[in-house]
Amino acid sequence: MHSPVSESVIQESLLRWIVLLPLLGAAINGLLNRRLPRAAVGAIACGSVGLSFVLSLTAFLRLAALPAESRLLVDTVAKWIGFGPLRVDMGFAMDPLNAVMALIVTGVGFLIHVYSLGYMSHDKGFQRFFTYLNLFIFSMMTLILGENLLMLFVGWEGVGLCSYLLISFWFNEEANAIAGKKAFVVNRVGDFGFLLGLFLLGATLLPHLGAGEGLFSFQVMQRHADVLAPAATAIALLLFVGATGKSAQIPLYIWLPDAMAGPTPVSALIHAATMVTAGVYMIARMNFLFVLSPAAMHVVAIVGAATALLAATIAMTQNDIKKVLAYSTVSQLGYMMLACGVGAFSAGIFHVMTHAFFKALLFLGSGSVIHAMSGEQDMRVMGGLSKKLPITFWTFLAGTFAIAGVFPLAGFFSKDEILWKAFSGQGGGVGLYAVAFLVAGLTAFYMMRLVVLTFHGQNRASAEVRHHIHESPRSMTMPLVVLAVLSVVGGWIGWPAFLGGSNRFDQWLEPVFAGGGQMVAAAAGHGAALVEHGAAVAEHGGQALAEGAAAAHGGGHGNVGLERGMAAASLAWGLLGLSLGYLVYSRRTKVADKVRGFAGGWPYRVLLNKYYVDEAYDGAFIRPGFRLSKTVLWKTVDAGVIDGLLVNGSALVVAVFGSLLRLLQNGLVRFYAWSFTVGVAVFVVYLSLKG
Amino acid sequence: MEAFLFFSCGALMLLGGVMMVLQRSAVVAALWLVFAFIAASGVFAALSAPFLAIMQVLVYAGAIMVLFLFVIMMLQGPVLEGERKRLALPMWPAVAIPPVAVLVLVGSWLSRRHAEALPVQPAGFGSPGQVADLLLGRYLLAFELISIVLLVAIIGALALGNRERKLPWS
Amino acid sequence: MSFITDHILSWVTFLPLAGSLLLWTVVRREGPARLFALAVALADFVLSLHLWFHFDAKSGLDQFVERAAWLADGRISYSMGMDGISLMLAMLTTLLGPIVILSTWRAVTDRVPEFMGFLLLLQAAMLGTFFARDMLLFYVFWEAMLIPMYFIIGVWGGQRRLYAAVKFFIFTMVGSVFMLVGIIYMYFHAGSMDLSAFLALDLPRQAQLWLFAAFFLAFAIKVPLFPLHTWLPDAHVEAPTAGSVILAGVLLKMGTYGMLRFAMPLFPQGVVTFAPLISTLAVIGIIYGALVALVQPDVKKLVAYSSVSHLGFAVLGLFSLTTMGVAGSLFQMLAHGLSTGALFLLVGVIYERRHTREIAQFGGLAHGMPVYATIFLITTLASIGLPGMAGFVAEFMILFGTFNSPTLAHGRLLTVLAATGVVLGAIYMLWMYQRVFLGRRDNPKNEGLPDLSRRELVVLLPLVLFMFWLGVRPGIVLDRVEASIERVLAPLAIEGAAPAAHEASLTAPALDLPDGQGRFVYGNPEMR
Amino acid sequence: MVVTLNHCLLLAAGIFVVGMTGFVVRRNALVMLMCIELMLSAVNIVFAAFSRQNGDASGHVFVLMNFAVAAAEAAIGLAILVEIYRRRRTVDVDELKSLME
Amino acid sequence: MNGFIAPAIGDQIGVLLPYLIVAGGGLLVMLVDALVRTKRKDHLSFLTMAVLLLSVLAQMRGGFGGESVVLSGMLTVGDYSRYFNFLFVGCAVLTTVFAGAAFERSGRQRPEFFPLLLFCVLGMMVLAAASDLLTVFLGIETMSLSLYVLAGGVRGNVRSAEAGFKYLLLGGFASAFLLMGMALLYGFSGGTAFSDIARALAAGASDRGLAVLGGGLMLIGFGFKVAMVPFHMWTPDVYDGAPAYVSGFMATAVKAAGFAILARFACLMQPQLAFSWYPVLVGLAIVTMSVGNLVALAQNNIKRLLAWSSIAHAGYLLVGIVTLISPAAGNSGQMMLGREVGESAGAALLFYLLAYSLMNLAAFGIVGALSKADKEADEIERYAGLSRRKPLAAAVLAIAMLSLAGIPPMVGFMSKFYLFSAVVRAGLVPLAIVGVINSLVSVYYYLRVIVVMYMKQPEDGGYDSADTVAVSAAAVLAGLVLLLGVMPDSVHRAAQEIFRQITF
Repeated sequence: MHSPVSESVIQESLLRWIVLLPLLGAAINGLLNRRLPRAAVGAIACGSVGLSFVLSLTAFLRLAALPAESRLLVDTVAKWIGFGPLRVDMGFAMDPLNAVMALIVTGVGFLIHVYSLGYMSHDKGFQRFFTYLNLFIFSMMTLILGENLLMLFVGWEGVGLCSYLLISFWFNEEANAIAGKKAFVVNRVGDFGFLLGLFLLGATLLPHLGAGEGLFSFQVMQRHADVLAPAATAIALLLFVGATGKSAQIPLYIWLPDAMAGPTPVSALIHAATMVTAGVYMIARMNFLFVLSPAAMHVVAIVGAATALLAATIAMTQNDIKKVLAYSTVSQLGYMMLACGVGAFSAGIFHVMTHAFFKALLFLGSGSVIHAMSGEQDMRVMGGLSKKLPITFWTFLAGTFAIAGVFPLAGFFSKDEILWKAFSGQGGGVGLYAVAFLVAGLTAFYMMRLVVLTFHGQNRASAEVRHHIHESPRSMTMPLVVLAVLSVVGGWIGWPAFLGGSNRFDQWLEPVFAGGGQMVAAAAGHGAALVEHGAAVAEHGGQALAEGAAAAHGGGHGNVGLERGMAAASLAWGLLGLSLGYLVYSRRTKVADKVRGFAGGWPYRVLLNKYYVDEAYDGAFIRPGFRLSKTVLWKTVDAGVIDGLLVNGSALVVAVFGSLLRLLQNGLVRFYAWSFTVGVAVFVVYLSLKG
Repeated sequence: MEAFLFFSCGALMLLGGVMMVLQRSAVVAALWLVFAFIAASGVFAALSAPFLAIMQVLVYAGAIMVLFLFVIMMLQGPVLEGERKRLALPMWPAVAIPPVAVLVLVGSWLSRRHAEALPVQPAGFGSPGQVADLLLGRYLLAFELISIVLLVAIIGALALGNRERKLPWS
Repeated sequence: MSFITDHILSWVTFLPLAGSLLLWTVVRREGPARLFALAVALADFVLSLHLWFHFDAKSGLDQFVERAAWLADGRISYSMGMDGISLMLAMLTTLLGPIVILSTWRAVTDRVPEFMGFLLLLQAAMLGTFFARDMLLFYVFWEAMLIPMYFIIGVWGGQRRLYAAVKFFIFTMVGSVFMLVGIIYMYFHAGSMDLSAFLALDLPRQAQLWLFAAFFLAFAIKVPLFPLHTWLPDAHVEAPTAGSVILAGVLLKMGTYGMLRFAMPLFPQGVVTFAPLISTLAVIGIIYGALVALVQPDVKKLVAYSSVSHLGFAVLGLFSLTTMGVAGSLFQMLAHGLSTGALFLLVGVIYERRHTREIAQFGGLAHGMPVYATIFLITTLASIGLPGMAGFVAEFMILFGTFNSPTLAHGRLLTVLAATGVVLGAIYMLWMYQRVFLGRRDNPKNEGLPDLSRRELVVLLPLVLFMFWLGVRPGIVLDRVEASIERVLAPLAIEGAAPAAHEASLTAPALDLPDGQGRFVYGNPEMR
Repeated sequence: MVVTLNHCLLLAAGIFVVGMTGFVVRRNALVMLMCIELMLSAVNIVFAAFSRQNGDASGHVFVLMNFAVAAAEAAIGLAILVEIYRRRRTVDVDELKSLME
Repeated sequence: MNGFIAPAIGDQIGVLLPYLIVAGGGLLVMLVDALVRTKRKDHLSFLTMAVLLLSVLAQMRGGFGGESVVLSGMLTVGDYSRYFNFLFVGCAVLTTVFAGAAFERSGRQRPEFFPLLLFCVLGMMVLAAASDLLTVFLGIETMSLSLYVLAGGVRGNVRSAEAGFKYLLLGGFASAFLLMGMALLYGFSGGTAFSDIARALAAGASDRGLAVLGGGLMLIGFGFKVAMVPFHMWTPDVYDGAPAYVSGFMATAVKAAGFAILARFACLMQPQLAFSWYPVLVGLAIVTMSVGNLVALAQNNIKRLLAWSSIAHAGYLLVGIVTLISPAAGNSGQMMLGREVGESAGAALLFYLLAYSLMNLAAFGIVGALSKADKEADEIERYAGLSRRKPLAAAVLAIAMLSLAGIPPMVGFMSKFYLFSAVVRAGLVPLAIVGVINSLVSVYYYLRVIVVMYMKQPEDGGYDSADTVAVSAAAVLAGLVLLLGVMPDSVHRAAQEIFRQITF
């Protein structure tokens, strides 16, 4: 996929099984449903995903064995849509980018499957749950491994569906069902943009296709990227609308916090680790297109940064443990978007990976807590759990430090790279950096708040609940441990150069994103884009040296000192946030009281109520929409004007005419004769005038 | 002579007709009609139709009108309550316009032509013999059909007039 | 066998008719009547498989042609033929036939033989409409469809069935009578009722506009296109389940089929002139139908309005005047037939159990009826065009075709607006699903309702299967219709240039007429 | 003064219209029947006049047929009238209103 | 003037045989009635049917094709008249069946019915073959006088008497206009034969005004018979008051007879007078259709409904007449085309009349079959649930209604198709559009009957007994309605052939 012309495409029919195995698992569990014992269901579900992970790993290794320029495996299954010039294949492909994604998804997915065995063990919908979960993995893998944008869209919608199903898994509660629907619908709004982007892309590309070239194939699109240039901004923005839906960015982030209504493993898997990163993945996948449009990139970066800040502020006030994590996720996704927006795709994907580890860990940890608290999610009644749930506590703490960016945990590396790129990347600058930096501190603060409220001090729950508190079973703690380890060491693969590493992660992905850089260079060579772009870059920082090509290579290696300084600053800032969180929420100091006093005022209420965004949407779109539909369209236009006035009205007019004419038939012979004579008179008058 | 006969009888006939319409009593109306029919026979005579003139008196004034009078007598001379009242005034124009229009238009339309005198036909024109020849020759079918018509009238009258539910012969 | 295969179209068409006649005269008892009707419908389906397997996908020409002089010295003939477009819709019809009959096994207990007879009669008329290649024959079948549907709604329908039945009948008649005048008018210019003769006609622009309007009105009412749609919700709500299924599944497609087969190729000038207006109406219909569906308190009415929205897509695709849009439209017809047909079947299932369709009466049904809820959900998703299911391919191709349309000046704007229908579709369907199936089972009447019976599963599974099959392998349809669509659209000369530049080519449509269907020249040359 | 065809036609028209008007204004069924007879005699005059004008006696035959038909019609009409009178005790056509909308 | 003409008649006896059979049959039935004294009168209806069938046989004996002028021009016997004779006889046979069944059910015999029916048929037959004003007049009068009695002669039934009397009064009134028209036309042409008129018209003889006015007045007379607005007002009252079997006969055979002579007469006058008549007739046709359909919408009585529907159908048929004499049908140099248009219009007219007779007779037949001695089954609301109580009767009535509404595959559709085809062919597209809009309106009230029968819950007091014989006969008609709807070609072809032959 990285090479513009790929003569050396390697067929690898392994890929389809990576995708299909979970589907098979879902099918078996779904169709046989309650006829299977629970153990078998669990085995099939975990087994299929595990096997899928193994296959991914195999494919990954095969890929790694190839020379860097030709790292591409293709598996074309069949023609999907073929009509005239429109040709879309059903097929899969694997290159370094989606190999990473595949490993993350199947790997983390497997762990969460295992975790769910314990978490859901007493649930009535055990089979259903694993069916959905497997179906999700299938969809997600379709999304990731899909050979073309339309396949990606299939997966995209598929994960949306699974998300819907799993959010409203406990559908007995109307609220859960509403949350599920909200997630789906908001995603559909995003898909609206995605679809239009597809159309515009297709329409632009279609006339230039060669024989046998699939329209939306990533390879083909990349090959013809030059013809996309004129429409790149529009296409990119439209696709980004899709991404804001899936990856919970402004303005479509509103569904994700509500999505916490689903079982916690779902939150961990779908709404933290995998699905929500699909938008980031899609943008990274389409990097060759996005880089053609600095404007679109800028929008992506700004939206990402804004989302990160917004969500982080809200997260500081939430009392529901999962809500905090959810806003944290939104915030982190903002980071990833920011990374993509400044051209640091690999940094974005790196953060996707590390975030998958520690956020899955955090969610699963919170799940463990909730499990222990008999389903209670409000942190205000928790506290003091560290002793009773030691494994949970320690792993959770690891996750917290990871997300806070404590060296040398995973989060540090990815976040630091993003911060650096926000400053130095294409279109990056002080502004974006400042926002990202602020968010990093806030993140540390609210995460510490969460830990303190949950694990520190005295337990505030009722006696009965307190009585039941116990550590989770092995199937749940094992994944926690694994993820905790990954959260710690997972970032080392991207050990940056300025700290003496070689950033293997960046290198691995480099072929994928290099093409995009070349494209920019090529496009820039053609026109004004480079001039503008170059100027923007120059304006924005001390890194005036960063030339287009260098930027495309994922950042220069120039200013190691500055990089180190900034990394140290962010580390310090993160630690400050953590300390502050600890201080404010564990010890009643004067500072803390002041902060609380202030926070109890209107800013607190605004944040607690999430800036009233849901209410605003409700008032601006939903209510007026319903009112319009019901009173105007249905009752007035449909029933009133069309049916009442036009249809029944004309019928009435006819009927009235009939009734009036009927009155003439009064039974009087003389009247009949009279009308006869009138007829005769008319006849005679006419004929005598004419004849 | 011919002209005198025509105009005088024509005028009388018109008079008879108008009087019939204006009379309230059915008996008197019938008598005025007989009067008009007799005048009509004069008109026929003036138009070289002697046979018709005779038949007019015999059949129409004689047979048919007697039938009418007989029925009127049988019904004890109905003089209708309703007809004692004049037609409401607003109705007059509505009733009058069609006939007046017809009359005016046809009249004005006709008066522009046929102003020459009727040709004089040879003697024997319209005589019983000539008519009989036609009736039994060219118009034989009509002759036969009229018998059927009369038969129908007989059957009809019998069927309608009988109080029992069967014909006299049944 | 050759006596069947030589006249296969007639067999497929008239077998159900024969069945219905027997049902009215001989098979008068309930049980046997059901079995007999099912047998006939299945036999018809089996016969139609012959069409499927012996159809030559490469050729866009009519196949299995049958022709016999009928009236006026053969100028009006019994002329049947089938191309890819007809094939698809006919297969949909014969597939739905047995399903519908099976679905009424328990629902209809009153006058069963008559009911089954009407169903079969309806099937015969629908198939005839798809196969007819003579305009009068087409018209006869077209109108004949009304009668059984009228009775099905009127006799076996709900509370306001009389109103609905008459409304259905009159609405449809309003359009078709003007079409009849149009057909007659063309007949005397073409000298023959044969479709090919009509196609060979070269009418002046003014005449084309009027004729197009006459034809289009008939089809637009049937579709139904906004604002001619108000008969549909009434008819659907009042019709018995079987009636709704056929109505949504096949009957509505008559409109789009007619546009594609007749209104568009016959009057290129009319199409070019009216396409902007029509596509705008189609888009209004998409959004309007969706919005009104949103606020319906009755499940069936909601699905009915969703049909307005979905068929708006089909019309939009047709008048994108691109082969892709048209193919998408055809695909939409099939997809809508499957998904909405299934939805009506599902609504019927719950109606049989609860005798109400009011959404407010339900809630939490998924608790007691998991299988039902699952199939309902799948169908719902198919209806809202989830990728991997039939509706997606259709909507994608329609919107893509419209987006790319060289003739529609505002095609892209329309696409944007129409795409909102995709969002709205998700809203109203899922909201309905949520209110009916999710949440607590508050209403005690909803407790203890039996889940889908085996028969109901047998009825629904084929449809579900096809929803997936068509979504994953759209090629089975697209490959078979491509040549036909190109041929049908040939008179429109839609190579992408401005239509005005095609005046010359429009006046002489280059058609390869099949053997025996030469052009007819007839009548006074001055009048032509 | 000579008799012209015009005179005949005008006379006939006059009588015909009188009959026609009478038919419309009179409520007595018997008189209405008489009015029809009057109109028929107007027709007869036209026939006779044209016979004379054209020298063709077939008009006379027509008139004779008219007589017969008029008689037949009167017979049947009166018979029905009697039947109605028996039941309704009236010959006022305005009271024959059992058949109306 | 040359003495006796018996030999001439001898030559023509073969052609006249059907007429003689019907006339003699009427006398025979009378005689048999007088001589055979039984309570039951079945034999009369059988005898009537035998007579009618015999006349059909006699009709066919001479073969088809060619027109022969017989009885010194009084009659023109040809395929045109044969076609109508078959139609009349067919209607009469079914009326005999319906009437016989009605008598049987009510137990009240009408012995005068059968001879009068035969004489009525004779009048119609004469009318259809008439080629002389006098024959036209006598034909009409024979028919009408019989009908007055048939309609008004139900003893003990005031409504029937009132209907008969109203019909008679207005019929006589109309006859006067007809006669006046004839007189003027006679004056114009100097003879009573159609050939005289044609000759005079062709010669551009003396006073064309006489012909215009005379023709116009005759048109009024015919218009009365076929229920043309505004000369239609007797129709609903008479159909309502007369027993159903008579109403059915009047709506079909009588209307057909009226149109038989109207079409012939229109053809006769067409070449020269079309321009004077044509616009008036167009207007009257439109008004007739519209008034008929509109008022029918508001009916609750099925007989009145059918009456108004028959007025509406008269409007459609008038459209056919209009087409027959339309400018396109025979002038302005387009002779070839004109001939074709005329032929297609004429053929459509003939076909329409046949189709209309079939479906309308079926409808009236069912109404009659449901009627009882003292009460006709005329309230539409009381048809509720008929489909359950008497499924066959309901089905037949439904088919008749659908056919009247012009829904394929019933013959009503085909007849409308042929008719509007001719109209469009003559270039009168707006007229065709008015026609189809009208038939659209008509759908509503026809459907209403079906709605009541099939879709309304049965209530107490619904009609629940039907005469089997009558229903079976109506079912045969319904079968024909369907059969001819699918395969109308042979009849239509024959109709075309007939109009190709017609000469004046």
